[in-house]
Amino acid sequence: MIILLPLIGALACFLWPRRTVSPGLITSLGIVICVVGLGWQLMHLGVQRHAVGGWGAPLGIDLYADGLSLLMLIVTALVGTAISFYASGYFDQAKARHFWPLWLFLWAALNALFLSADIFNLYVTLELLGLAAVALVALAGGADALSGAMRYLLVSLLGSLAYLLGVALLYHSFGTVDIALLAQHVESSPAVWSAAGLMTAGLLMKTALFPLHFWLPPAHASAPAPVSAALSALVVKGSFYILLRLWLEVFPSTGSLVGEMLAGLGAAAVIWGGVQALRQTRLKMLIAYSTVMQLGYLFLAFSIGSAIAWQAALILVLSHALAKAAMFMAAGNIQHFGGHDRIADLDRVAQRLPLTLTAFGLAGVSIMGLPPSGGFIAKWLLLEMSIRTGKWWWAGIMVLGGLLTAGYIFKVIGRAFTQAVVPHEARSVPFRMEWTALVLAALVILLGFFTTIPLTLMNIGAPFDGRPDG
Amino acid sequence: METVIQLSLVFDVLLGLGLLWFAWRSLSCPDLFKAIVLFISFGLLMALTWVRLNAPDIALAEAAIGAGLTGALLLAAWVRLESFDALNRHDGHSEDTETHEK
Amino acid sequence: MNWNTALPLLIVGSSLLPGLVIFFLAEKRVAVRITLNLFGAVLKLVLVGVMLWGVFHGEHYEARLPLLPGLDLVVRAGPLSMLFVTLSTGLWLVTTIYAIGYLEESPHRSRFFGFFSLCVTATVGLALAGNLITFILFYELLTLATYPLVVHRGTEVARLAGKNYLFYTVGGGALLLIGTVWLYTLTGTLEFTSRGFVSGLETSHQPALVIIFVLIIAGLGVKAALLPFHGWLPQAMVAPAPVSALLHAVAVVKAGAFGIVRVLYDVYGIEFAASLGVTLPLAVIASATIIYGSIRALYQDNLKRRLAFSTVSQVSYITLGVAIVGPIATVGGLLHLVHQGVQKITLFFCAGNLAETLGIHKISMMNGVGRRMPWTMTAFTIGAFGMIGVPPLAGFISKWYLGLGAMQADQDWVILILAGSSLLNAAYFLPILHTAWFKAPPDSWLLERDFGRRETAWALLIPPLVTAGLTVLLGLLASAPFTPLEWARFFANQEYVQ
Amino acid sequence: MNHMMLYALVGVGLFTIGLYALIVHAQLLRKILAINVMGSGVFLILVTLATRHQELLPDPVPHAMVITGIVVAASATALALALMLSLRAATGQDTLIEPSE
Amino acid sequence: MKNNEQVGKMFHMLLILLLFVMAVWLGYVVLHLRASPPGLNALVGTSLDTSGVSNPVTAVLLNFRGYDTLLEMGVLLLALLGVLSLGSASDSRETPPGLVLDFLSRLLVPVLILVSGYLLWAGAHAPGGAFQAGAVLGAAAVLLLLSGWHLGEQFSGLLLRAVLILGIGVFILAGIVLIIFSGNFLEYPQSLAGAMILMIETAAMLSIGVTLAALFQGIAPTGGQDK
Repeated sequence: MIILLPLIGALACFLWPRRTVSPGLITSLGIVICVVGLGWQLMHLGVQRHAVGGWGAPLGIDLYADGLSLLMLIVTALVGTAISFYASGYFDQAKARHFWPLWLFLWAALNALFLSADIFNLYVTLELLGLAAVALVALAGGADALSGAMRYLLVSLLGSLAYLLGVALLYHSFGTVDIALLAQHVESSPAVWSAAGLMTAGLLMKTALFPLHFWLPPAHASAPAPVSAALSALVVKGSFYILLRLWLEVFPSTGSLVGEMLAGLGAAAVIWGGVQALRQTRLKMLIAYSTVMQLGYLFLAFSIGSAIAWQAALILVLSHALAKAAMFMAAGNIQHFGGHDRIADLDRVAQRLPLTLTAFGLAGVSIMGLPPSGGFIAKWLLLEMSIRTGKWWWAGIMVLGGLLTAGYIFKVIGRAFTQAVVPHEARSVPFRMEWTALVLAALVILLGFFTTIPLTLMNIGAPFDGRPDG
Repeated sequence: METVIQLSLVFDVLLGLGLLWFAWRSLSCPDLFKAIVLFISFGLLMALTWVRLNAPDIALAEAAIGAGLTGALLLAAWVRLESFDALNRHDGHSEDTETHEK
Repeated sequence: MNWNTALPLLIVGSSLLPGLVIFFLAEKRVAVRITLNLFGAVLKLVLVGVMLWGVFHGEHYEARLPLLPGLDLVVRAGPLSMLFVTLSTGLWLVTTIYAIGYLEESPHRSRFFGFFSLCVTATVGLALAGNLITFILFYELLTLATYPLVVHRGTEVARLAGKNYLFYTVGGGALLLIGTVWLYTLTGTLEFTSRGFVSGLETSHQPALVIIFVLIIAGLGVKAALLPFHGWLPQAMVAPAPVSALLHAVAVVKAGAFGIVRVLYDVYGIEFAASLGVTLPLAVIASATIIYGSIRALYQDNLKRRLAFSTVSQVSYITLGVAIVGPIATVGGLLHLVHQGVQKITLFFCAGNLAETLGIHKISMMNGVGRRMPWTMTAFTIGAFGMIGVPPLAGFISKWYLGLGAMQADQDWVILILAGSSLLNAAYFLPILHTAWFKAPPDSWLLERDFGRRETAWALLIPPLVTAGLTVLLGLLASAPFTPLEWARFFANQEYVQ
Repeated sequence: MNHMMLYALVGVGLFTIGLYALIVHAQLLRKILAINVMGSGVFLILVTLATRHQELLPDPVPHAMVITGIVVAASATALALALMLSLRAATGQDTLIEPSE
Repeated sequence: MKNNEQVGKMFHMLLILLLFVMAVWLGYVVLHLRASPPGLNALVGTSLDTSGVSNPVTAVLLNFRGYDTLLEMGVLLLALLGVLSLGSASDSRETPPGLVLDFLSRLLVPVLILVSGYLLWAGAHAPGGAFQAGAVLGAAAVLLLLSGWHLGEQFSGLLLRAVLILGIGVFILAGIVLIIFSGNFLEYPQSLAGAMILMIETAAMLSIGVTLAALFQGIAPTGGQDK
């Protein structure tokens, strides 16, 4: 079971804090193997359902795995492993003993979340996810990080409560918390609307969709690099995944107006995030705002709403996860190397950390949506669908966003070539930290050539056909 | 029979209002310590409510964890805050450096 | 995976792999790097030769990689692509040699040559691209690969120039992209086909098609330095001389022009485009650019800037040629694609030599340089005359065809443009030659680098001489087999229904 | 629909009050209290709705959910308090601060 | 400046208004919820006798939705991890516990432990169960802490951490073993259900108690000035 493994790993790390690294890495590899196994199952046996405790919905809790969850699991496994490797070079003993259990808990929470088919169980996983993430952010210490973590915690709790209230309403109007069963029963009624509203609002908080993004940049920018990577690449995607599930399976009948609204917010996020990113003076802040922006793209799919648009969104999730993780790692290297992340005096990073800068650049290519990269494919599909469905304004937003992105990416890269006013003394960066970032970045570029693979994977069990095409 | 219903109704109304009132007070009263104490009593009222809603398990949990444990945590935290203040009053600078770099 | 599939891939890969390897080479491994570079360049040239032969004998080279359902990456060999591939491959070899000489002792050469190879990969890729999305892919790759070269010096000026370069090219890329996507939603295919694939659409789509055309051409026009998108080009000349050569002759500018040709002929189909009434405006813009560029060139004292503006004007000949609807003009335009490249690269090489050997950057400093560096200046002179269009040099041939074509398509006003621009060319090249040859040299130059009896390093001297020689040959033997002229005709015959 | 529903309304009230306090007050301890009040509100609704038909004894599933919820809330509170304290130690104030440039 | 104040006031009003609307709407929704949903009541009733316990809530917690509880204990442990990772920025100024408190704890702790034991046992058929019991146990430990007895030194101790993860550990273990036996995670064979649940609950209670105490320790000032 994919969920238990990291849990056990976490416990192990907690039990023997002296040597946390090895169990951590072993666990990561174990998870990868499990995920591959699951993938194999799905491809040969189709969708998987597992009734925990043998009771089955509605009484018990079901775990459910289809292409959608598989893809998310794969992303998590990929990025997660990378982060594990990176972290094994990043933290010193003192922090490591705290990092590993928390990180593995986080991973467990993510896997549990992607596999759960039960909205209350999802609530528990959300809490697990949130607490783990918060604790990890706080790991950095220092006023900024702590404040960021605190804000994050409050937001996350608020989100969970809103979500829980929604769950309560749903349960009491249909007597079940199993997604599939709900999907059969739900018909639109005031209760369902407000449930949808509450749950969506709560999840949007956690997904940091504009204008609920205010908490994200401080938290993501002040966390330790591997944590920032995990947060931006994976955690926000968790709540997005739930949103997707809910709107694909439970609430599709509840009108397309919401979709339009979400997409509108998404567009706003794209512009706002882009502009803010351009205005940042610190690298990690810039990357964090770029996350806000990229999340905006995802929500455009809610308006376009055809199966292809959803797939595009998922490709974007995939490539953004890889690219953004790579970016934060690169930023981490730069910070570790120069002792700061002020963009203005990056001081010839291009010469001194060629690998890191390459990683940043390649990741940037995908974030900008330039070919060849996963980001490009996703953008291409979104553009195509938005024009096909006659909603060309989204296309405009996307292109504009692309330009903004190019703006802030090259703002960084350009600086990396020139020499700073005050040259800094350089601290060497561990080999594996540079390479991990580079590998991730390379992956996202390769993704640009082999998009067909994830596309076929995510269509197992046809998760997208529940929805009427927009 | 009627009267019983009436009584219970009255009781419920009072309890409900009590809950709201305590919650409101504990969130609005200026003194933190008082706020915490109010919150704990709010928790106890909650426990009572659970019993009224014949959910004894929750009542127990609420009393033990919700009111008891959380209350203890809150108080402990409050004490620590106070002790910080005391520290600051003794030597008027806040001890850590992160604040100064801004 | 048979030979006909492998060959185009090999041609693309023959610069990609060396490039990637070079990135990870230590700075000191000069020998290895040089060998890799030359090996890649020569290998590519040979392969291209083979392919030329094959295509000429009706072989069909194509490789596909499924990108999305219904959308493939395609590299395919056709006359037009061969024309461009040959040009860029040939010039790349020369430029590589030149660059090796030019960058001796300068830092970060691994990075430089890495991106250098990527540039050529991109260029060849987009030359061989079999559909619009493949083209875009390499087009953007080209943008990304050239940026580090432009900012290579790492000075603040370089950074700003790079910023500017991106501002234009990325913007252009966006226009191109959105145009393409839109087109795709209409047609459902992006495969380049002779006489275009959009003409089939029903007339209700025509307004949309016009807008798309504008979007795409604007996107390409940026790289082709069409008015008003030419701003980046003169700025980008802060880059080292080989890079300028790359930008102006081998890769970037040419990529834009080439793209315009592609869109005009293999996407829209020239007749259809004409029927949409988009070709004439294009021709007019091109003409305007020609004149404007020449006039601006007149007032530059900085040699490379003058050359840059001259490029602005010269490249538009290509656009002009293909925008005049008529086979002969098309031939002229395509010819100029090659000829301008050869001549302009000569000029930039020479300019580089002057800067490297004598520290000369301004025309006003060139007094009598001809006596100090006779070979270089001879090459320069040939290049300049070619540009002006003096027979029997290459430039003359292409201009001749342009004029002929204009008459054939009874667009006589074009003749005026040609004549006028030729005069202007003369006006801004001849003074240079005059100062170089006939003014008395100063007693001392800014910096004297001594190369024994030679006027400068071999690696710097050979390339311009070679390209100058080419300029002459292309002029004299224009009608021999396998010359650009023949390929251009080959292409034109496909595109026009005689 | 019996007068137990009253508690559901109370729950809504608590939720609202909590939300209001959460937004208005800057003091972290206060925010934490607010969150807890909100939670209680939600739990109250969750359980009350289960007692809508008195004939059979109330539905245990929501009860279990609420117990889970209470424990989760307590854990979260603990973490929040710890955070607040160390934030206080770091910045010398018990409110949130803006990230420093 | 004054302007800002007014803007602030306006927003405040707006906020109140919005919240009010929300409250009214929610209230309306809650009252007009679809009448008499199926609920799981009947189902629970029927499967209760196979669940190994007779208290429906415990059945749901430990059996029907045991997985939730598993994760929930994860949350608890996680919170502790978080608190520990923050490290108590403690200003240890020792104060000897007041006599009363000392006496109180001597008196109460045994009682509390008994109570927790009872609650745990009762949980099977009457109100009570692991969490309540654990909480009481925790309370006992907290009392001990207040009376100056420190967990601090032992924190590095393997033993303590072992106890902390005992609950969830046993839970997971049981689950895995059960996969092997009955093919489904946490699917108890009828005959053993009661025993296993009790076992898990015991473990859970211990860890919960210690965890709560540890949480308190993490937050509380060392030495008990309060009360």
